[in-house]
Amino acid sequence: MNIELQLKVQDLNVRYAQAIDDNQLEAWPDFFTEDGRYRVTTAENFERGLPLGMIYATSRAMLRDRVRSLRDANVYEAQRYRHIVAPPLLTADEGRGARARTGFLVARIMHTGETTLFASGRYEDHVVLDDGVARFAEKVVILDSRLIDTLLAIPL
Amino acid sequence: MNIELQLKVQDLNVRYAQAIDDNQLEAWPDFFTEDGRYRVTTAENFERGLPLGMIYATSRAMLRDRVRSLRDANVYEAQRYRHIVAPPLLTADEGRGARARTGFLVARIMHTGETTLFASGRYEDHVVLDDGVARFAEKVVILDSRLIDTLLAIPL
Amino acid sequence: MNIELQLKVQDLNVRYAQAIDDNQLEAWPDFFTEDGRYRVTTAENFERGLPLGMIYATSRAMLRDRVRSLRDANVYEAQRYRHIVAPPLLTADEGRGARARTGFLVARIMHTGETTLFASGRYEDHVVLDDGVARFAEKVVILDSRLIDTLLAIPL
Amino acid sequence: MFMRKDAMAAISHQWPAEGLTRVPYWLYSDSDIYEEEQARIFRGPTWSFLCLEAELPGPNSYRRSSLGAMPVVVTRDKDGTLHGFENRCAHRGSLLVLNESGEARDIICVYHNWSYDLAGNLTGVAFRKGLAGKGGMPPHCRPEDHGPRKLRLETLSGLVFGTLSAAAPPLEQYLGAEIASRIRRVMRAPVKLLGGYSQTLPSNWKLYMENVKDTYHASLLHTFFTTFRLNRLSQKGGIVVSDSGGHHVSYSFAADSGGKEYEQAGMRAAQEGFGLEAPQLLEAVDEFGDGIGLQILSVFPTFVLQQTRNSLAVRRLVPQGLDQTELVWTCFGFTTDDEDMTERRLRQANLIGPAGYISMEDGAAPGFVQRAVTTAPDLLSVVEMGGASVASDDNRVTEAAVRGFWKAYRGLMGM
Amino acid sequence: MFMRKDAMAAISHQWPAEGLTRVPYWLYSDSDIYEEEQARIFRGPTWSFLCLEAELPGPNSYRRSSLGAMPVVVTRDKDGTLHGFENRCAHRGSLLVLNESGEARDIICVYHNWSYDLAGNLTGVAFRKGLAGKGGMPPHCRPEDHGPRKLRLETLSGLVFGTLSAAAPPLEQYLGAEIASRIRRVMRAPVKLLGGYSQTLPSNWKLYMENVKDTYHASLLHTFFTTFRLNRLSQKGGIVVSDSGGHHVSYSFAADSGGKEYEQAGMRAAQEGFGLEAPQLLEAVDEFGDGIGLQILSVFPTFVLQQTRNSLAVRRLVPQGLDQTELVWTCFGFTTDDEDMTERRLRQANLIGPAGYISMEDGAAPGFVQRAVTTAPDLLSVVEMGGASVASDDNRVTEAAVRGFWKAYRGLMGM
Amino acid sequence: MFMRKDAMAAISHQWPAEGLTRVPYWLYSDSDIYEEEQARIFRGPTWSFLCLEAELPGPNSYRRSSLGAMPVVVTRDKDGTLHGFENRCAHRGSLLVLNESGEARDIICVYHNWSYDLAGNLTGVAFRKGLAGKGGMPPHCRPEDHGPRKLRLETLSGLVFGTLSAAAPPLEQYLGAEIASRIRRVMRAPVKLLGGYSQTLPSNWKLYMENVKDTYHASLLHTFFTTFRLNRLSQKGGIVVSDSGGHHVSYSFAADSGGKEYEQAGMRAAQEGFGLEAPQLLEAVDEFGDGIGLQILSVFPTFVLQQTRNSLAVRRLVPQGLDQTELVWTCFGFTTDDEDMTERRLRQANLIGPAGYISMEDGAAPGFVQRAVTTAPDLLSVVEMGGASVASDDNRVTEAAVRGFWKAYRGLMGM
Ligand code: FES
Ligand code: FES
Ligand code: FES
Ligand SMILES: [Fe+3]
Ligand SMILES: [Fe+3]
Ligand SMILES: [Fe+3]
Repeated sequence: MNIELQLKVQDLNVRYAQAIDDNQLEAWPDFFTEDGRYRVTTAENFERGLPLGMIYATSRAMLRDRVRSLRDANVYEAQRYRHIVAPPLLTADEGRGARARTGFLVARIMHTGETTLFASGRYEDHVVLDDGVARFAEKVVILDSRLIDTLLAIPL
Repeated sequence: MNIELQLKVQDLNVRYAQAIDDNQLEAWPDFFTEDGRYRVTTAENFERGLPLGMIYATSRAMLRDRVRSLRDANVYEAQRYRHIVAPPLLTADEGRGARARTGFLVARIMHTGETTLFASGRYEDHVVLDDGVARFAEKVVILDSRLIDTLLAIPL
Repeated sequence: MNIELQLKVQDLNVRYAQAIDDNQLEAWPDFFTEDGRYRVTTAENFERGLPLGMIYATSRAMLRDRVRSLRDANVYEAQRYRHIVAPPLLTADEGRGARARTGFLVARIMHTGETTLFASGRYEDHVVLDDGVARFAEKVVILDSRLIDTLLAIPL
Repeated sequence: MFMRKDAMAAISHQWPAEGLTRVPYWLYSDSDIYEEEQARIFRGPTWSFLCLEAELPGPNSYRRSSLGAMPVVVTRDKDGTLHGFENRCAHRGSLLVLNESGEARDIICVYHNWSYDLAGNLTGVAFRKGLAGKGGMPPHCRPEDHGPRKLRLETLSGLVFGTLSAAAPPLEQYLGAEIASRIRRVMRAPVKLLGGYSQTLPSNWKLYMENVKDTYHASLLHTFFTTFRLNRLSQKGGIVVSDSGGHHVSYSFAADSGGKEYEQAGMRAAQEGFGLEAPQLLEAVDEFGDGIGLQILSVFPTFVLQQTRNSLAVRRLVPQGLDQTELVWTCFGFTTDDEDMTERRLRQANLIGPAGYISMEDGAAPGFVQRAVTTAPDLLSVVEMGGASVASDDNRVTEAAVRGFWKAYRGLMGM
Repeated sequence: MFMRKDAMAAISHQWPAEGLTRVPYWLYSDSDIYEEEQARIFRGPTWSFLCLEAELPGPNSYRRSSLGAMPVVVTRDKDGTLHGFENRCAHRGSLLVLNESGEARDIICVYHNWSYDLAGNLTGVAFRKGLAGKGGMPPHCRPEDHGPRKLRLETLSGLVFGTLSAAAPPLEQYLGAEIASRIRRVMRAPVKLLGGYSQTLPSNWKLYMENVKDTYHASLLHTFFTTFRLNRLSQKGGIVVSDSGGHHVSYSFAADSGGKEYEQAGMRAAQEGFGLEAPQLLEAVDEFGDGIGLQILSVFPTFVLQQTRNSLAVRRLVPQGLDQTELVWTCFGFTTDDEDMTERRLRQANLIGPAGYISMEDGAAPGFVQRAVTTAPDLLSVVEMGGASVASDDNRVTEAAVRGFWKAYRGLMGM
Repeated sequence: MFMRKDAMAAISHQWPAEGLTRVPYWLYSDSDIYEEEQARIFRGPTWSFLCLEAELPGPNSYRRSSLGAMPVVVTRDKDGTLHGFENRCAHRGSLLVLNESGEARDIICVYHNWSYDLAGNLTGVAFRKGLAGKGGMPPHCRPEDHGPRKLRLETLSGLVFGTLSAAAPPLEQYLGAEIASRIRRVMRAPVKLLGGYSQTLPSNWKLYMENVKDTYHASLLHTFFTTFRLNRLSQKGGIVVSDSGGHHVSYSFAADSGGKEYEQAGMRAAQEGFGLEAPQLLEAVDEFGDGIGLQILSVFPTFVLQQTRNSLAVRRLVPQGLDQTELVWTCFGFTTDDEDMTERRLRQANLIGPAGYISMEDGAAPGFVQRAVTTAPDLLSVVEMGGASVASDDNRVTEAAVRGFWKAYRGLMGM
């Protein structure tokens, strides 16, 4: 077991989650490589081999577009997330990086104070070292539930 | 503080949780030693010194029986769990293994999409090295609540 | 990345959470330095620069007073917490200690069995080595929500 | 003009002409019915199981329970006498007792410190005479008249029952001789508590009680049961239905007739059995000496006494709304048990409770009904296995005990 | 003496004199209205969308769906014939089918193993003749008469609709020629499923359907839409409203007239556009060959067929109470699609669904109304854009389709 | 035939003959009563506290508040004038303002961009004249007539109150001279906000207001209070009840008479005190120069102004259903405070709020009542401390202020 790598990937996950939970959306795309892929889907779609995602991006540029839309175009009530991310399970340790599977829970807190268990699932990640920095070459968010309460604005 | 052991036990917990959450029930008994003990009880019973469990097994064979019953005999709606397991607190580091106390939350996701905070509690584990592999010689699941919603099919 | 320190701070958090969840309130003040500060506030107050806290203590003695009041004076229904604390994000590693930011979820379990997602937020901690023992010189609990269900008796 | 459901409902709320072989689905989804049941059944002339005497170990102890949805307190006073009363203060109506159980010489309401003895009598009113001659309560005021409603209690072999009604017959008469003797059969020695747990059922309370009384489902819904031949309808056994209809016993003998009716009927439950890797799970002794391996007994409205081989339990229901009910389990043995017997009971407890091999389905099935019938309020449930009989029988392929439940229910609800 | 709301409500429940240009807010917050809608609309003479034929791939398959809040099962039998029926057992009313979908040659209720064929006919009653000559069901008993209610099914270009009512006209007649042809326009080839997801809407079902039919909000609520000029009211397009009023189509052509009405009107939605860093998101092909880039089509009560450029989806609603509704999305392409087309549909799926650039707001807006109008039951909503017309029009600055919804609704509710 | 609760309820809904010394429990569990209160009390001739002026710091600012369950907006326009109106759009009824507070020159509804000035006047209707001569709204249509209902606002020493009713008397007259002067006593300088938080109370809103007005419970429920002798009924003090009955003040002087009534009464609250390890928590200054250490003031229906030594707060209630209520706290000091005073207020804030040493119990006690009385709808609460008086008094062992609440309540509810 490669403790160094294990903790590096965990640290990436923690910083990723903190950035979102602290509303640092502008920093979000930088957790991905330039051509990083990001997809949010459901376990049901994933297991049935259906390709549809709720969010599907194939580059850091597409992630930046989404952030700008969330900031300037879309209408949604003020809300924040609280991610709790389990320690990653490294499923393969490749030369330039690692495959990691990581369970998570996300609580959503509305401006009214209402707190709900908004999402649960796992990340299927491909983490690479991008000139020394650990980044996601691919992050697939597989939600346990097919059901989203109201809407999904802030990324998971 | 024995970092190696700490992370070994944590890794065991993470793999244990992932196996259940990924519906790999057949792999579940192998996280225990041949004569491993598994018990699910409530904090109320535990603290009052009452021995009753909701599930009580004293061997890997009994765990395999439960898996087969869940697969072939019992009727319950399609559902999955999402475990989030805290880092373990090693309470004693014995020659062949360790005693660990670990907090956890489990969300339950029904096939309908409904997600609820299904269980919370702690694991009181006795982890041993079983020819090199870390396994549970005993795992006591102590639920904070005495209340189970509908039924408890998938193990915790 | 200082793995040793990282795990030391995480271990402190885990022991802190376990003490509370196991109803070891008398042990709680000892996780702080003699002049340790503890404050529970909301993200809304924190971000607007408003100083109000729900709980505000500036010494271990004040924490002991609160424990004694909870034990001997205040009336509240039997309940317990289950903390799940994320790995800490060390934001600064100072000579005598570290600044850590740590996400958490707290489930509350009433004696009736009712379990709810009671609190979510982050700890902004200043951890120091107090003759060899890691303790909180300051712990600020920043709740994501402004809303508390019924009351806040047990500390977070 | 728009015709309102209220009016329509009032009209449609008639029991179907077929009588007890049909049950209208509006009974499970009308909130007025729920309120009526609380008043007419649970606070009416019925006996509700409250707790085991063993749950009040010594003098000066108390525990919470309920009469339907109504919170009550059961106490054992310093002389060992049991008392029961509403968990509501005479003053502004706060819960009097907050903890599930404990020890106390008297009960003090936390809100304004009015005090009560363990019989539920108001004994003290803080500042009744005021303070320094000011304030306080006028002499003519009789807060005692507003005290918590007291329950009549009766115990049978360590089981504590209570009622609010003076019209309820004595417990033994309420139960009838046969039910009482079947209770005594199990409660044969002083109880040793083994533990407990609860389930939240996503259904109306009646759907769970019907499930308990439904001897027809046992071997069909619970396929572990049949697969491991722990019990088959083909085994010798039968049911007892009390004259009132409200109480029942279902029993079967441990031996298996080895009948092949299942395979012939070719139903889901008949998939060929496989053996257990760890059969000691089922190893049992005939502790009652009558060869009966399974006895399920119910007392109207919401009590169950269960013997599954050597695993013994009492269950009670707490309605929490139209479509939610709490099921409280307490498992026990006897003070005379040796270690092996205790271990046996604990091992066989794998059969029961929320994770029980032969009971987990009972937590879900009533909810399956609740979800399907809410949009069919004016349709009827068919309860005609075994014809229209509500009598005892020496076979269990009948719904007589379910019809018995509705016989008792209709009488109390005036339907 | 105290005058009760019930009585007052009965009085106030009259449609306002202004007719379809006003909608009273009590329609969204009265629980009796909700129950009435289930009976008069969803279980009445309307056609509800159930699923895509493609969701029942082969013979001996089934899937769950609903008629309003009523759970139903849709099956394809061994001959490939489609059937639909209530998901409720003839016996005690359990759900018959628990899984969302699957394969089966027959359906067996888990509770007592009564069996059904895929047409919903009761084919077997466990132990109907009893066991060893005892128990069982009397010959005169006809449980078949209590079987799950069967749906009339009709399909149109791969869309499966169902109704409980014999009074509902044939589907094509119910839709009208123009709506039917607009459906055929999209459903031009065999469907290939791409996936699905659902949303819980914190509002009454009607508020979401009004949102769908509200061509006025599109470019004002969805500012991504306007900012990126994906669609502007100034673009050529129009609406179709069926004679019944209940169904509608809204469409627009892909090209932009470049009008400056927004800037002139100086409204929030008009903030100057910025470009996308990754414009390939919007790269589309005119697959229908008519230049129409957006077509939203609804069928009363709760079906939506959507073409947003090359992103195609069907949506259906499941009312879950007065102020909660589930919205079920299924996205698809055609078996004739090549890889590029599939990738295009998946990329453009970023526009739709709970996270869609131009649809996320529709999950929230109906809830904004629900929360504001619950305390204004006796006030009126104003629906007068485009006057009082409920007719088709070649512009979309009108609420004609919303008024059409209420025209159909009032007829069915007898208001 | 089965007699329905509805009918029975209508009969039983009579106030008991004893008058204000008895309160029927159906008031806390009948959903029709809840709806009636919204119309007759909160939207009726009462003044609800909305916010502090300091919460609207500058021109062109707004914040959300509520009138009972009804969402409202309070604004300060460019001239500094305050306005209040319903948070509901004239068009289809969407919430107009989504954020809790903010700055804006005008308000634009997100749904269809209708715009309003900060007085709540509809100023713009998107595409009112249509687009390119098509669509739009007919000239005779007056959406302005459906605008959000406007509130009458009045402020008193920085407190903003509002009402929907023209029949409500001027605020000072509504309060009466004594209540008004007691408000002015505390609000003696410009406010500096210190922060806020909320609690969800598991009870009907009335149970919390009764708790606030209940001067009898203070030293009995809150044992920190008594144990640390921060306040004892034996201390000099008293209550003020307004003529209407609806408003009250409870006050006590900081000095302790050292009376031993508690020990004599030998009640739970009297356990011998122990000292604080960190007594600076309680170190206070007599900032109002009158020796009053505690003043709790309430204004009907749901406002509380609190001075606990140097810890100052306003509270307001938002009913969220029959048995759930939100309690909103805002704590403050004065712009004239020095650092020590601010630190003092923050330290003493440990006494109040959801975790407050002397207030945490108030979050739970109303819920204890709610849970116990729901199954006792036809029984009565006893409110006879201090007899039947609803008058001011120089002692606090009385429930006069609670009776006053019911006096005002009955008048408005026509009971
Ligand atoms: S409510 Fe019990 S003493 Fe007042
Ligand atoms: S309920 Fe379906 S078989 Fe009995
Ligand atoms: S609802 Fe406000 S503009 Fe239409
Ligand atoms: Fe059963
Ligand atoms: Fe839209
Ligand atoms: Fe109080």
